[in-house]
Amino acid sequence: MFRYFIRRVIQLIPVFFITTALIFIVIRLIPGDPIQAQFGERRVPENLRAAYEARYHFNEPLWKQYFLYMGDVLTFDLGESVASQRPINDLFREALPRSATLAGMAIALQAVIAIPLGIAMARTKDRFFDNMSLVVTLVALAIPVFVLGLVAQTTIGLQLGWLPISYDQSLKSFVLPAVVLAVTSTAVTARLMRTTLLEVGREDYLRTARAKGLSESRTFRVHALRNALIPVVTVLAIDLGALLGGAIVTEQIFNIPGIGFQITRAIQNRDNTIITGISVFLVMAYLIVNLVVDMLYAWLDPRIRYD
Amino acid sequence: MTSTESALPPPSGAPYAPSSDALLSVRGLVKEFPQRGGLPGRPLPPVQAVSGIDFDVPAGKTHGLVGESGCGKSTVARTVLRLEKPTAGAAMFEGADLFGMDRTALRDARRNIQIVFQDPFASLNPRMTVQTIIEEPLVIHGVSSGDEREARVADLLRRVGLSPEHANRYPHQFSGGQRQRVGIARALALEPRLIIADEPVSALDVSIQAQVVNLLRDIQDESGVGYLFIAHDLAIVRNISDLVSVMYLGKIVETGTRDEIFDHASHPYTKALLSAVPEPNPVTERVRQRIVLEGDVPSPADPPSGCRFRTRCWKAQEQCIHEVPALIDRGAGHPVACHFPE
Amino acid sequence: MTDAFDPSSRPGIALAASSAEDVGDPRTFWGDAWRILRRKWLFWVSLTLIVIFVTMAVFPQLYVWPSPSPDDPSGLHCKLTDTRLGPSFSEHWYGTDVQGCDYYAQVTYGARVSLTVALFATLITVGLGILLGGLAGYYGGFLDSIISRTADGFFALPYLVGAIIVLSALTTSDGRQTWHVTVAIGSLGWPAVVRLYRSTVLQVKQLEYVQAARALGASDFRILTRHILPNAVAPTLVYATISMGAVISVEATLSYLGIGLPIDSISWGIMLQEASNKIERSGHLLWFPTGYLIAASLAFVLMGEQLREAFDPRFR
Amino acid sequence: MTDTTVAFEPSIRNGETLLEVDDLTVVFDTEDGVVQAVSDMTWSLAAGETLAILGESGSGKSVSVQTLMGLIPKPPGRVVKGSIRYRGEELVDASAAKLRQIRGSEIAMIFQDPLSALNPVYRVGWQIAEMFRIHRGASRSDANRRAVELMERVGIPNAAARARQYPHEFSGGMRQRAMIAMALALDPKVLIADEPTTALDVTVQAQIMELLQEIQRDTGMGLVLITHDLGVVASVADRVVVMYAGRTVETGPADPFYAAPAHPYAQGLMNSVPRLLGERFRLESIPGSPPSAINMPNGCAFHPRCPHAVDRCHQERPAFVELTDRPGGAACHRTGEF
Repeated sequence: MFRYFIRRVIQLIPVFFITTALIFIVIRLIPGDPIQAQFGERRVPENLRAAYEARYHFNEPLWKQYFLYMGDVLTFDLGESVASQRPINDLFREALPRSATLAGMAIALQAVIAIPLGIAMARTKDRFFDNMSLVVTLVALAIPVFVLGLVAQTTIGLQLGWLPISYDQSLKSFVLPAVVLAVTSTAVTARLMRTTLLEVGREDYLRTARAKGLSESRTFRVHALRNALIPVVTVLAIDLGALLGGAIVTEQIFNIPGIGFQITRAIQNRDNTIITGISVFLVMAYLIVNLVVDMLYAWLDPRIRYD
Repeated sequence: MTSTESALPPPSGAPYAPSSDALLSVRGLVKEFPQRGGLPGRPLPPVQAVSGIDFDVPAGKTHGLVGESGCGKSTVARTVLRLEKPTAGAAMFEGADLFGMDRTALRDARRNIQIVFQDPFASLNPRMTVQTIIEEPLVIHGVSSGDEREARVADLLRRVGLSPEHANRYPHQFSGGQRQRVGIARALALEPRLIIADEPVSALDVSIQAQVVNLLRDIQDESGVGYLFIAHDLAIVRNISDLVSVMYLGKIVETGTRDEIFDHASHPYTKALLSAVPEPNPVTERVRQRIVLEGDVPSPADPPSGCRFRTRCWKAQEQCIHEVPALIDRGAGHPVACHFPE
Repeated sequence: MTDAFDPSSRPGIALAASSAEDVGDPRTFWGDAWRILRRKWLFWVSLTLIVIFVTMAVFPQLYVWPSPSPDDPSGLHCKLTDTRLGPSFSEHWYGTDVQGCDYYAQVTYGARVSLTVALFATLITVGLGILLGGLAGYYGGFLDSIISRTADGFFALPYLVGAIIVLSALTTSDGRQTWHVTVAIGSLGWPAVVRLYRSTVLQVKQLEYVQAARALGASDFRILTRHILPNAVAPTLVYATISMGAVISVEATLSYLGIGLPIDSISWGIMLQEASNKIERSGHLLWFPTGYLIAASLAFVLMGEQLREAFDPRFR
Repeated sequence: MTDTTVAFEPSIRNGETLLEVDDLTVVFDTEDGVVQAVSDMTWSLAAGETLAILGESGSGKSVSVQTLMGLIPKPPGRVVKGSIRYRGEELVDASAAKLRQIRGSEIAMIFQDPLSALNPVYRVGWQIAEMFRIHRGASRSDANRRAVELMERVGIPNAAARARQYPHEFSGGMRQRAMIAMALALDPKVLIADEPTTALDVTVQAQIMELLQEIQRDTGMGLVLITHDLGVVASVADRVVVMYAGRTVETGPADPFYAAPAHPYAQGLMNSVPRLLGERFRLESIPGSPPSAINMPNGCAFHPRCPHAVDRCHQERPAFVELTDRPGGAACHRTGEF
């Protein structure tokens, strides 16, 4: 297990540098002058421009900027905003808990609905319930999140007035966005649960379990479900990781100042250091979550450990 | 250990006179596979799939290579065909060094060396018709054109006992034995001088096995093709081979003519293998003295020191732990790699 | 208790293996897939929807009369006095928008941009994916490491963030154009195809018929195109079909976020963006483009699902 | 490192009749129509007896025993006719609970591929111990202790440590031993082994056959061996049943059967086995290939491949008749003519 862990970590290092370098290059390609952006239409005073350039290394060659920045990142300093001069770490301290709350709620919903739904679909394979659920999950997959968000806002929020339609710091205001966020991934997960369960259903070891004289319910719970849950749990973990980085559309619609919200605003404001900072954070979060997922997988499926 | 230089002559006591007249002559063949999963600076030891083997396939004859799964016999086939890169050793085909060839030379050599695979379900491209499959070698080597090819394929199909009207069908429409015939037809298309048959019948039902083995023998009688016949089933090997080599854990432990191996086996492993093959005769089976080996084949990533068979051998002594037995004739009349042959 | 989750255990008997001597018609992989597909009603539903939307994109005049004319170059029959009328059977089926333009005509014309973007973005994605995935899977080694790690890198950044950044970088002083969106979506989607195609290539590469072709002396190009591609492409085609549906959604999302298509283009995303703050009083501005968007997206996703089942030997 | 002599055992013991399969017909409903997997199958098994069911792939040999274990999926599988009795008790329409009680504790089964037959995510010892915990309500530690004992008994070295490993850490032979240990857990009266050695190397094959024989000697259970390999069961079988295309074509005591099979298919099969002994180097073979279940020939299913077929064989399915010159029976119109 330890050897596996080390190998995975080593594989992640080049990914980290390739991705961050790509981000760095693309962000510098965004037209417009980040310093000018801070002054709107006004002319930037020469001395201020020089100060900005010195502070953010804008005058250095790109590769040097990258290495200077990576040096900071490795000491967990993501830099500061060009616009407000606030440390980006502070911004994370505020935004991350909001995104995390939203993500946690959405994933909990997803797991609670998708797993039983997937099981029910597999058990009624090709019968009415299964067919209907398949179509419903497909429709859920086809609806863009923003449409879902707008509809939920108008109907549940405004017309019925059950839940707040925008962020007011209360836990309740996370409910509607979490539901919206969970819909698509619940559809995906339920279908995955169904497929893996049907695949596991064909395995020889289930025949063994029946030949051992185990009851259908034990065969299902202990021998089929456990194996079928492995990929599903993995997907849940990956989704959680992805959502930690903020849900751009949902946070936008429901005005939740989480990470997705911040990066959209930074892009509008040409606040390049925030864009870079958040992107680098997202990459790190993704890589760490992937590592955790790999370990989780190896823990759940003993065959992986000795790969 | 065996020499790893690419040049002949063979190590002392090689089974039969080397080889310039042999169709295929392999000397000191080594193939190791690196193992994934090591830590930096501490890589895992490589898997020693084939650890220095010598053998010849004379023109028009069959050399049978037998051993249990994981003994490296299929790796031999793949390496000789250059589907894998050999770690060390030499393979001379009609006097030309297969391992030293560049792409063009290899392409030409491949006209004369063909392979028949084990799995009749995996060895034919499911998206191609039988016509396309069998004519592919002709197309690749630019041998014949259009109409000629069609006639040639029809001819090949007849030769392997199928009907020419099968040509426009797809592999999944055939039974296992028929597919294997298609595979043989493809191998015959370029009229090769050597066919490497890698477990060609082990995936087939008994009644079909016999058909395919007989077909291979008929083809040899007609065309004088040489076979390297790889199998785990000693009885099949006896049926088709002129020469036999027994492999265990990457090494040849005993080699000789068919009659020498089957009538005068002297390596304990060969004896155990022979003893383990059941005969469909209850009367003799019940009274037969049977050697049942204990345990499993050790991992080729970490083979035992000295004689690799010693961990399962009932004759093993101190000497077997420390000294690798050379494959030489110790009085058995044929080469055996054992310190205490019978 | 039920055995229903175990419906397709192999019955232990050769059902499909055709018998020895009967000479049947040649049965191809695609032919078999078609035989399976044509029995599924969901296949016909999705095919019908796709045909409707494709003709709508190519020949909108089949659906909207009168066609654009010198008097009415946009073909939208705009009359400023008719602003935000509700749907009616008599005049404007889907009502009118803020400018008093016929909404039915707009929604219909919207199909062209959405489908064009989806088609070309998917082509870019699949083309790049098959090329790079094939090379990575077939040659392995260092080339594989480079391609796979780069693909991993793309995965590390959320799709939308990536799209936003790329679009911001592409936008020049001339403003944003349709091809910007196409390229942005296409250039971000390929890593998924690389992963998928690479893994199928890795499986297929091991199969004996590929080894057989190598042993025959076939060139790498021949092996990749004649032996590997036909056998490995099915999952990617399924993915491409589903991805058509997804791209329709993504394009609308980008437009909604204000970083998609130019605002003067007629697309469902743009319509939704304009409608998003008028939902309460003019719901039809939201519902009609939404319905079309979902139907178009669903058609492709559904088709992909049906293809998946038809191609997957486990369902046969 | 052993030279073991397999002792000669007197053949059929007159034990209690444990299993009786009578006129069993199993079909599968498929898209191409109803497929007969097993037709009119009849055999029985006594305590202490070894019955070998011989046949090539697709002959229905596995379906018949999976039916008696209640392991074929229904649908698409269906028993349309016949009965299966275990010690007089009907199993065909038995309740799920009744079947469950018999499975594992009265009739145990091992399979061809021991890797896929073991659950990859549980430790081997746990999977064996599960038998005691579920059927006997044993405590966890007690069950584990007995699992280790069983593993020792089937010759798994270092059993206590091996019990804590996962199936993929076992070699093929060890996995099959673990399966056997699991099957033996509750001292079943009948053990059904479905191609138990097909996936194994020849030296390991010999170990497993020896183990099965030894266990049978110790416990006196009835053993059903399903195989395509005539050689593997020659020394252990008391009686044989030969199947072709879902039907029994020949049955009888092993010795006379092996000496002179009566049915042309059995003869062909016997002749196509390559042998280590004797001078005969050219193999005889059966032409053609087995028919597919959806496209069964009329009359005798074997007639297209049979060297002795006459007109009658094309039209009329031969009845199963007792042989006149020795015990046993065969389904051939020309029985005794050659």
